[in-house]
Amino acid sequence: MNAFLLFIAHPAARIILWLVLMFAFIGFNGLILVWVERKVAAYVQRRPGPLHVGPQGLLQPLADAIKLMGKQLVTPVAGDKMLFWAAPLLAFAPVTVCFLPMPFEGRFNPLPMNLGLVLILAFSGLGVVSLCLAGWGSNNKWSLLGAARAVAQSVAYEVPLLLSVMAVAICAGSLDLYAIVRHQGAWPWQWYAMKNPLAFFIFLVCAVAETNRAPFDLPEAESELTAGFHTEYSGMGFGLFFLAEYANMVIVAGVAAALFLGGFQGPLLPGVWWYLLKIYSILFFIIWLRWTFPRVRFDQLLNISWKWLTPLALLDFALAVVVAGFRSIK
Amino acid sequence: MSFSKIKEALTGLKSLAIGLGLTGQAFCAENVTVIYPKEQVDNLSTYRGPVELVGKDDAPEVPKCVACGVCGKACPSNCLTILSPIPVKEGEIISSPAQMGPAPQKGAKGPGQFILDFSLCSLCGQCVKACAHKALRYSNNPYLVGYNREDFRFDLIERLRKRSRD
Amino acid sequence: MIPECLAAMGATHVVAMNYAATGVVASVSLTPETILNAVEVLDKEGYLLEDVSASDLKEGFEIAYHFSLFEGKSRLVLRLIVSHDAPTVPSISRVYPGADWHERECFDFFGIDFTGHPNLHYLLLPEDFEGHPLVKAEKARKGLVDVMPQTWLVAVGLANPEVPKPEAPKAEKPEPQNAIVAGVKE
Amino acid sequence: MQTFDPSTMRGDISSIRFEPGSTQDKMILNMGPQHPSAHGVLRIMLELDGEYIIRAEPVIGYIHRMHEWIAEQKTYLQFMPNMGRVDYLHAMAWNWAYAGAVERLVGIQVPERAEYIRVVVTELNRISSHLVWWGAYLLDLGAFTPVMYAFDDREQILDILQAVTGSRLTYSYFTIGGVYEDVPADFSKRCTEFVKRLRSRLPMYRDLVTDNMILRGRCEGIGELSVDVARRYGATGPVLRGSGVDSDTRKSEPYGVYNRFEFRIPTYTEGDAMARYRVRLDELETSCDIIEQAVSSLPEGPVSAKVARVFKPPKGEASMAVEGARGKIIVHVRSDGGPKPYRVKLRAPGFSNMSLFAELARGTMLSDAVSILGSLDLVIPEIDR
Repeated sequence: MNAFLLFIAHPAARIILWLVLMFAFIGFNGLILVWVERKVAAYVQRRPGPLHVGPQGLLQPLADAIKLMGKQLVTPVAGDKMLFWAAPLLAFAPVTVCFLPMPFEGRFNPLPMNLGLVLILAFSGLGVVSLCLAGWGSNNKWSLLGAARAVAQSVAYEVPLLLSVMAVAICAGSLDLYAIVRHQGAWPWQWYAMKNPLAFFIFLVCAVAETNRAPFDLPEAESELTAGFHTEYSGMGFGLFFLAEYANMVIVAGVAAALFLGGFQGPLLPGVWWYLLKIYSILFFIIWLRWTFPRVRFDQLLNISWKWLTPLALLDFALAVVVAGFRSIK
Repeated sequence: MSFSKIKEALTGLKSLAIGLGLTGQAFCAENVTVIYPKEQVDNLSTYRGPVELVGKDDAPEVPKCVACGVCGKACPSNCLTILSPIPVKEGEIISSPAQMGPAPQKGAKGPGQFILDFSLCSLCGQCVKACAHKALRYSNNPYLVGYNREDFRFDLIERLRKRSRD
Repeated sequence: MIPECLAAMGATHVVAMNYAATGVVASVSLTPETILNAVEVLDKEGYLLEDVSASDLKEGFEIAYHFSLFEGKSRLVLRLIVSHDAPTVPSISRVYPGADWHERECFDFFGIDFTGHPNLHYLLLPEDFEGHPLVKAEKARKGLVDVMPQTWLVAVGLANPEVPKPEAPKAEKPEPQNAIVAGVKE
Repeated sequence: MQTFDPSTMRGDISSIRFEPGSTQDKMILNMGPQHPSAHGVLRIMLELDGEYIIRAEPVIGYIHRMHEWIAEQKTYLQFMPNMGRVDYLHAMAWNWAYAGAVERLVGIQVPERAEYIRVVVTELNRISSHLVWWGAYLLDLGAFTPVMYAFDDREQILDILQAVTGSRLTYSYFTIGGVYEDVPADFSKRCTEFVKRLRSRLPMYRDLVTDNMILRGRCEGIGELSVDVARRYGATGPVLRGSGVDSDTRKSEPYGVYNRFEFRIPTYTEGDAMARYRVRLDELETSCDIIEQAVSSLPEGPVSAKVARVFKPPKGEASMAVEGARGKIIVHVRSDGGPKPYRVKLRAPGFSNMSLFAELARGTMLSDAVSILGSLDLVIPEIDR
């Protein structure tokens, strides 16, 4: 037992343990989110949703996952095999790293670092490379169009996203997510969502676009591009993209909850529960968006980013700098 | 960026919020679906499924049909086959089972066999309209399942007997 | 009832039709030479192209162009006959681009060659289809006198108005109030 | 990407014909026949420059059934069930066009009650058709929920029509000289209730979808169609009315008893996808008005004229134009005096509207093409016949 504790105390072991835990969490979370997504969709559309596998259909995603795993993996003959299969792995790999600096709570911190935010932003930017490779490696015209859309969209939305994050980081004076969370309080009026609602709004819009969720799901737009970049994927190849999408959603929701909603701060309950609650509320909102709105057009999507969000984010950033500057002078 | 554009964007955002409100309301509202195996829809009585023979008032297992063959001719897709026993001429040996021929057969009073190939039927109802004796009608059973085409070749006389037994 | 513009078409016959019985106000008989001029006249008048259809008759393929105005009972039928051996007629898709598909459909079903058509190949039938399904067998073909109403036949001089043909006694429309139709009993 | 070499492509003549030669910087894209927004089995060949469409050519005929040939093989009455299968969404209008053409040919007077019932069921069917279009169009635009709300309302219509006709989609309710059967006793009541329900739902439709900023961005200014182009292509129905032409067969050549009802023909002058959208939504209200008036004055009497099962119409030809949900449906029937038609020509409004697509799509983006395709309201079985 002592040896185990000692082992745990070692930082490298802590990281490995954490990564394993995170894999489990991502997988489990993917299942839960699929169920939530389907239930929310169903209730919005006034139907019951999954109902027959397990209580309230809770085991339905598990059955789906088993089905996906059992399916044949088809590789397009004319495709680039290596890129084709590297893509889903590449989509999934950076996701786990992004969970490292997530501020669940003090004692869950596997790797204390003061640049957590930068790590997340850097690695979540990698996701688009996998979409690009998937689109190119499939040798399918729809996939290629989807990949092209994904890249343009990612480039466009990274800018306002970073600016809105920076506005908060400047106010908090740190890039460490724990520090930013501690900078806020347990109550809504102490959150950055209240202090800087514009940044929160911009971040949410960009987060939806970054995770390729409707109404910005252009890379996969099934009524236009059949399934976009993952048209040719079957079985778990598709499953990994699917899982990565949900994991990415959790990451952006986690960052949003930490930056704007006070993270693990909250009365009564232990912090980790507050954090999860906040994450899931944001996820619910993102899902709710998807089942309400039509999809925007591609040029409109870019226009929203370059003509509205980027100037607004710049403005917001400048304001934040001024406010933070005044405060430091005082 | 002019003022009108900002105003337009704000009204647009308001429209999005209204949309969210509506789906939010629906989220809280009751389901409208009928969950099939547990519940059933209540309008099956008006459904018109494959045609069936009508039994005589005094003998429900005997069809009213007189095997005139009009329904078979009225059918646009030839899905009805009506055979009636060929009456035995004097001097011929009575073979068993009786020889069947396409209706109408002179002297035959009823159908010997009444086959509906439901895989061809388009439920237009022209046979029901054509029947002068009101011997055909729509059934209202929507639950039809079969594993091959042969399952949809219905022997209507057999089905009538079965129905009158139940 | 006949619109004035029809005079400029160079039609061989213009016959007013009974709308209540046929759904058409006028029938215009043309030749392949005059059809382009005729549709240009209609285009100037603001007619809408409804369809181009054909029918296989003894005399040849009868091509019927239906046009109407936006308002009112105004359906015109332009008809011309091309021979079975050389069924060619100028395409009107230059004037009415919508005729493109209708003409391709006529090509599908009858094999009529629309000269000047930009894209004449199978539309509804598969590209490797052989033959034209609506072309009738020689025996099954009927002549104009067998398929046209008596009033039209009289007007174009194919039938004698005084002595109604004995084989076409019912060519005149029965009274509209007459609800009972003489049917054939099986 | 592999380079496109038509000489290696055997069997697909359409592709080879469409291939422009050098495809430098261009991409030939086959949209369909299996594509989520192909509404069945429509195939469109696109030449793309990036996402912009340079050329588009629809390839149709994947579910061609040769109804016109079938008509020549059957008696007049036996062809009736086929009409429910031409346009499965607005089967009643096709029923009416064919029955009406034959009635004109024979000279049958349809009883008063049957005329009223025809009006009511056709308008109900028109509403259900527009509701399906509405849902499907929004699916094309990426909104998943409205289709469920539309189907919720449509179910109510289907219940009413099931009680009348016995089926829920491919009706063959009309017969030559009237309708198949009388309506049930509570028909009028149910229709009135439905109209009330639909009217209460329309504001929700407007708030959720019509006013939505994203939807307006996808529809406004997309696929603009001028009156002259529409006329030369033979566009009819909501497509034509979206271009500002007040043309409706129900008004211009009133058939049945339509001239007894007061109703407004909605038109919009913009000519874009949004105008066509608005015309269809307004037509829901128009149809509600007509149903209310027809149901409140439903006369008593027989529902069908006495017509023999096999009859021989006099020689001649007759056309009947009916306003379907997609535009002007015309059936031309030609008789040689025998028990079977000599020639039946079906004029499908979708056929003409579809031929417009190549014109409208030129120069737009791929997403716009989907939007235009949806706004034309295509039912492929009707186009292919």
